[in-house]
Amino acid sequence: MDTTLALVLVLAPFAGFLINVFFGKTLGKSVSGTIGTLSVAVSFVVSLMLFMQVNATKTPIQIALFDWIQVGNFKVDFGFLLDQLSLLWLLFVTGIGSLIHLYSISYMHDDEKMHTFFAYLNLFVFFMITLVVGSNLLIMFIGWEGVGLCSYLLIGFWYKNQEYNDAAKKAFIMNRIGDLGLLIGIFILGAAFSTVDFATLKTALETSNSVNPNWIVLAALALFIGACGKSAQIPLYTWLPDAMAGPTPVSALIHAATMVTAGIFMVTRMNFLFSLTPEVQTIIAVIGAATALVAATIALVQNDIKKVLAYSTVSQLGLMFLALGCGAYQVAVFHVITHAFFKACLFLGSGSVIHALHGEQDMRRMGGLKKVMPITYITMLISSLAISGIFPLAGFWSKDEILMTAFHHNIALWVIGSIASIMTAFYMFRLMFLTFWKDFRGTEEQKHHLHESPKLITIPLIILAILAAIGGAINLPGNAWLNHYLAPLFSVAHQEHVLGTTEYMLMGIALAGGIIGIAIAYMKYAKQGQLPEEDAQITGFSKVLYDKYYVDEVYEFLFVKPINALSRFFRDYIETAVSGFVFGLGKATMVLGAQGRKVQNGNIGLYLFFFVLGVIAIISYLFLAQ
Amino acid sequence: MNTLIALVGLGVLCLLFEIINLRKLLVPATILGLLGVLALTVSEYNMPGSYYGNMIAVNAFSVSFSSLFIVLTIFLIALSHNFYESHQSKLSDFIAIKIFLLSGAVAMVSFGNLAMFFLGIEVLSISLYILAASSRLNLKSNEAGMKYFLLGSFASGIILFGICMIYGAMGTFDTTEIAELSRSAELPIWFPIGIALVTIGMFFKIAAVPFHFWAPDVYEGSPALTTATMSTLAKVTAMATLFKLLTAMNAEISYQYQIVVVIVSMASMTVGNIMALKQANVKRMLAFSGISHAGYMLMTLLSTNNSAGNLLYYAAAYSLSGIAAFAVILYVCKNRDNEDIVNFHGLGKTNPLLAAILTGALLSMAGIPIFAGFFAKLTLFSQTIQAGYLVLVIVAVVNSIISVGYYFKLILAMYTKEADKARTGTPVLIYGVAIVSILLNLALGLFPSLVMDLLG
Amino acid sequence: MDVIYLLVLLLVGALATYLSGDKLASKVALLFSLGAFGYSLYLLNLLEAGVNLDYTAAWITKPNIAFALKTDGLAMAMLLLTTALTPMIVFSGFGNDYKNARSIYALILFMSFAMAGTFLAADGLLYYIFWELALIPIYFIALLWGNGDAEERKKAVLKFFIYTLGGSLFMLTGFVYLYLQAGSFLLTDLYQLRLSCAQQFWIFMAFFLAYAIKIPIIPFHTWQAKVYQKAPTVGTMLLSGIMLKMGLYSVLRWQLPIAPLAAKGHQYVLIGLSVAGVIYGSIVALRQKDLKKLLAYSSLAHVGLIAAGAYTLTLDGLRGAVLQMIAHGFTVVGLFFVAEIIFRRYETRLIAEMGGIRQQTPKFTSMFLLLVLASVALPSTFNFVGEFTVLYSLFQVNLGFAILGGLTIILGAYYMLKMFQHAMLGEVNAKPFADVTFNEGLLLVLIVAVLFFFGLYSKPITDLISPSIENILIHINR
Amino acid sequence: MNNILNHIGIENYIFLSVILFCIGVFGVLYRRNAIIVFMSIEIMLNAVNLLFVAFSTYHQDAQGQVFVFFSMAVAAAEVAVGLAILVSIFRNLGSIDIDNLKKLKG
Repeated sequence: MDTTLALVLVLAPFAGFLINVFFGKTLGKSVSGTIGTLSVAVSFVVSLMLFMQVNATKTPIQIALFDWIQVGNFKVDFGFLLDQLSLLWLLFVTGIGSLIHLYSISYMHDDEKMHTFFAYLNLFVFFMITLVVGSNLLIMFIGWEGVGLCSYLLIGFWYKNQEYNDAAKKAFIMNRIGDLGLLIGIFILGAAFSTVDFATLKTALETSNSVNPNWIVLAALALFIGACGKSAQIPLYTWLPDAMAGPTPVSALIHAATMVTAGIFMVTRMNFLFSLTPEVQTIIAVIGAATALVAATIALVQNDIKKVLAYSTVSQLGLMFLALGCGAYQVAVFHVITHAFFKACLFLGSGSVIHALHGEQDMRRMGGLKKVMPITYITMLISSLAISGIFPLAGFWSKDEILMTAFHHNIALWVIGSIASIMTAFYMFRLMFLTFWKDFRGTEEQKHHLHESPKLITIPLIILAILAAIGGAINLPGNAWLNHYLAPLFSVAHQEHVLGTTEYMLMGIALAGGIIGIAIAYMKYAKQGQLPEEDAQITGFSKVLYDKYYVDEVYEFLFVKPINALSRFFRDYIETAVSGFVFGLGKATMVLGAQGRKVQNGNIGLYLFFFVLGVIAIISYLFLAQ
Repeated sequence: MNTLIALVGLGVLCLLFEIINLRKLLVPATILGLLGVLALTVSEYNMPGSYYGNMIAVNAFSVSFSSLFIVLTIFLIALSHNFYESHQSKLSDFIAIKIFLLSGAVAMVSFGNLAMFFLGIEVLSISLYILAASSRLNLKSNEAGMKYFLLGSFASGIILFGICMIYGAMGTFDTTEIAELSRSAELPIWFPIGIALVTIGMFFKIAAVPFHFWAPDVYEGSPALTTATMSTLAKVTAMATLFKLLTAMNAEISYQYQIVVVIVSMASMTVGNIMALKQANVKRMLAFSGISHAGYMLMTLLSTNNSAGNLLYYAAAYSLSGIAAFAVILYVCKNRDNEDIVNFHGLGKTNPLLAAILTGALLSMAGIPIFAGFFAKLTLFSQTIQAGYLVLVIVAVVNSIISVGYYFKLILAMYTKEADKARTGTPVLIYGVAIVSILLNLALGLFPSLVMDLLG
Repeated sequence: MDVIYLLVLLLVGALATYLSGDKLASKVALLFSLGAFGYSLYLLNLLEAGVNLDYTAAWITKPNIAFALKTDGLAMAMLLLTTALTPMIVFSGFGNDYKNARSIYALILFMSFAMAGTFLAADGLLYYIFWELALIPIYFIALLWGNGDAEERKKAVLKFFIYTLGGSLFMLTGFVYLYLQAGSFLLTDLYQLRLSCAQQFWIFMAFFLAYAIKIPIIPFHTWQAKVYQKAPTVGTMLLSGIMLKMGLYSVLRWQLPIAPLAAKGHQYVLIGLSVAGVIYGSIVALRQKDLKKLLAYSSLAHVGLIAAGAYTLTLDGLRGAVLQMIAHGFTVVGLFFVAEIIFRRYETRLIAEMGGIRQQTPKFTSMFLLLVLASVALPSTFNFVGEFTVLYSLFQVNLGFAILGGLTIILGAYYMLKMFQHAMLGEVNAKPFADVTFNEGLLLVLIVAVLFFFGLYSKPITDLISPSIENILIHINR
Repeated sequence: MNNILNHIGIENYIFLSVILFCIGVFGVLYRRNAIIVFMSIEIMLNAVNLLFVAFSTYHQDAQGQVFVFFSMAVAAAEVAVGLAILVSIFRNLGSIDIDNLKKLKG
């Protein structure tokens, strides 16, 4: 029964994918979209059923299908593990996935390749589910690379534009850098413990002390590199902003709500490993905090509505890693969920705006939309408040937990996190004011076509906005359902924060920070009506921020250019030299042959001379030399 | 012994055929006769004996090699029909000379006395002088004949001197007696000097470096069929004779002597192969290739007590592929001014069968498997490594690689260039010789034991 | 005895194809190659049932050479690779109108015969003969039906021939030396030899020359790119799909068990060289303008990894190498076929002259993309199974090797996606691109299906090869 | 005869023959007229013949002298062929200088 359910869960989106690939064109756009949505919805329902079951029984479901890979000292099953963590993840992956599929039916309706889009989207959900339910690191790795592939496909969905294709390629390759790390981590664990299965690995790690601790540290580090790649942390974060080249639902689903959280999922999954390695945890916390800050600063000055959201995502992911680094896995998971709600909502809302403006993404060309698009405006406003950490919306609770954890861990981390939060509030409301307030700044023609989006777009927005508003309820301080639910996963029991003065003070500071950020944005953009400068006029530090600290350029200069130069050098010189050497041997022989012909000059006298010389040489060697 | 007599008789008969105006029957009759002789020879395989006061000593070695020579001669005579089409009146002369040449060759491998050896080699050489210069009005042919004659008689002088020294040392020409005497402790220095001089003379005959200079010129200048004779029959005869000389007289092969052989062998391979790379004339190229093969065959001298079978095999493999190659060359270059590679352009399209045969022959010479040439080299290498000359084998291997360069030059020309002039006619005998010889070569390649086991 | 029929079938097939005339040749060749595939499946059945398929007959007494064939799991796997790819390669030629078709198809079957023989032979000399025999057909295929400037092609092909022949002659010398020690060329006898360290070193080097050129391992690879580029696609497929594997297979079958001490003593050098090939090949592939050359360098990188796996001398390394050989065989045949499909329509192999094809032929694009993904070893493709196992074995030797070898994951994705992007994506190409024909599509689907099926379920192959690999390891670690 | 050998010693015969032989060799090497080259070769052969006879006496064995007849006969036959070739060269070329024979080379 469980096996069947699990298979339905996994294969439903895959079936949707197959149908859309093979029959999508003939079925027509609406049918293809419906099938895509339904297949994910089926998964959602099944995950809900399984979730109920596990929530009640408290026993994870384990399913082994068949042997997949066998290496020397261990065998890898093709199997699923449905425990509290994976089911939780499944719920919001399939849930939000269904909503975004629904949204896409309308959003992509004008695209000629809508069925392809749904096929990719379904495939993504399939791989994401595989990633989540895999019972061992390698099955997870299938999903891990699979979602990377889908991300590649969807970022480059409009493949006629080579810049989009570049972005897609960049995303895939940067992910692969992380994947190599993950793979190395798998090797280390596999070699050390003869298994990569989560359950057995956990017991092995907890009981075995024969393994060199350095290896364990290395493994944790390697896995974290993998997480960095997928979850866009420093130094592998630059692909995510570029990934905004894909259609907006994709950004919402993959690059905000689900795929990019895979890193957090993996670290949480492997918490028993990371808990053993405080050094690595510190690294994670520092990198998380740094990413949160750096991305937030960049987001301050971006003018592309999706870019702002993208950097915001990177920044929020940084906060989650900060929590992970502090060992507060539940907190990170909590933020993942709330973030999924409000960030998906924000992306979809921005999609709605872009849709209304026929593809315009530059906030300098927007403004005044709140009158024409009230639903979009209100839902986005709720989400913005949530992400800014305004009481009592979901973001307040989760972010507050993170900051509180950081505060108890290290005050510097808390400071950084708080600054990032203030900035978040600022740039989010900068976005809101620029987009929805004041007057419209676009062309007349755009103005003429302005309209609120259709139902299929607004309904998901509304649902997500509601979730963003009340999502915090799952883990309120004092009634931490999530903490209890996840507790069986962690060997170290989570210390709940006792709500004392410090805690209330911290909450207050966080709330105040959010309000300050909003206030500054209000002063600047709503009250004074400032507009960001045109690209050419940006100067000073803003320019550095606007150009993203030139990190892309630095990478280009440090890695891409040298590799390409090396490639050209190898191709033009080394290859020529090596093959020239081989050819040279042949040529030298040929030259020898040509020169030798001159000796053979046809003169009998010479021939006789050599003859006699030969005779003398042989005779004297044989008889005179002794 | 009967072989020799029968051959001489056959030669005389050939001359008589002309007198009694049976020219048309000449070639088939001679071939039949040779087949008869072949049967006669083979029947002596199990009857070793010596005749005429050990002038002629028949044993497995002589029978096997004689049979090989007879087979080669059959092919050569079959090719004569087409080759001498425009000199019908002299056909019987040429064929008779070839038969006499064969008798010289047979004498060279079945001698029991140095006098017989000397006579054999002179009969062979004089016949070849005549054949080389046989295209009377062609200056190239004249020049080839003259060069061959001058250098050949010079070499004969050296051989004669060598024989004289051996005689001086031993007081006899009889190889059996010499072999016995050579076991005695005290040998006059003249004996090894004599052996060395005779060896040098034979180096000349097999065209080993540095006594090889005549070969390319003579091969190029001589009529193609004569070249075929020289490069197949004459070369393997000389090699077999050298081998036989050393074994029959039980000459203790000293270390220094072996070094000489090794150096000459290396030099022959290397010079032959490198010089062949830049040749445009196919006959000349094959001359150099022949020089390199002489180098390979010399390797058998390093372990004389068990390499007779290998030598026979190598000789057979080399000469059969040579015959196949020359059959194609004769066809392609008929009525052409020269034998340049240009003539072979496009053969792969116009005559795929002949092109394939020539390819096979060249592959065999290059030592590519399933052709006999491969096994020949294999056993040679194996034996030489066993004898402890690994360096020589490595040089030989490197040379095999070089040799592919020019063999494939010809193959490339056949398959990748466009033909300039169409060739007409399908002369049955040429096709027959080419096919039979390449098939024999293949058969030897697949079942080397057939030949290898003849001589233990 | 049964194995011989397979060889006979292929040989007769070659002959029948030649005799059937230009019109029928391709069909006859397909028929025979499919027959051979079917027959090898039957053999596989027998083998699984525990029937001993080894065959030994006396052939030549002096030197002592036997006609010995050994059909263990490893040989069987390679045999299946050969017989499965041959019909595909023949089939891929259906869309081409070859001059003198009967010859080329006969040569393909003949080459398949020789390669099958190489994989089966259990006598050193028999093995060598098949090994050389496989060289001749590919020489002519590349020479006569190749493309590009004739003079340059001749040069490239001749260089290839001389180079590989040169290498193998050294191997032959090695065999002769072994023969003098063992008194026979039989694999089993050679396995029993106990050579000294120095002897093993020289034998190893003699073999290494042959294999390093064939595989190729840098810096012996210079023949490869030019020949791949100049040969007709069927030839390139034969070369890259099967012939390269001859070298790799020989490393496992002959080189390592006969000279294990040398392999152990110089393990780091060998793995280092192979891994250097991975990185070098990947980097050079990055800036190639010609699609086939790019694939050639990618092949260089992949086989480098396979060789590295083999030289780890671990169970995983050897097994991963075999898995990866099979996976790479199918992938590379598919990719070269893709290049051919594009060439049939655009008459070019320059990536710069392609682009914008996706819009015109989505099905073809999907197939191409799947092959690209297989080539970069996406999990769930067969390539991943192989690559993972090999990298894992490298890790067992040294973490550094695993990381350096693992760079293939990144660099491979880089050059393959870059190529895919410029060949297929972008603004719609002005030149029309006819959709793939049924035949072309069928072949691509078949290859992709194989790769994904075994990617998810590699157990049959693993079970097939494991016992024989363990056996080889016993000889290595004796 | 024996006495003479005893008096003079076989070595001296050998030296004489070698000197004669070398004269022949030098003749072949240095002269360009084909006829003279032929004659030089004859000197070489006859030097050997002389030695044969000497050895024959030395060994008290007739075989050596018989061999001389063989060698003389063969030499005659050889020269006959050589002269025939020379005649046709003279007809074609109008000269018997062997330095003119340089058409075949390379």
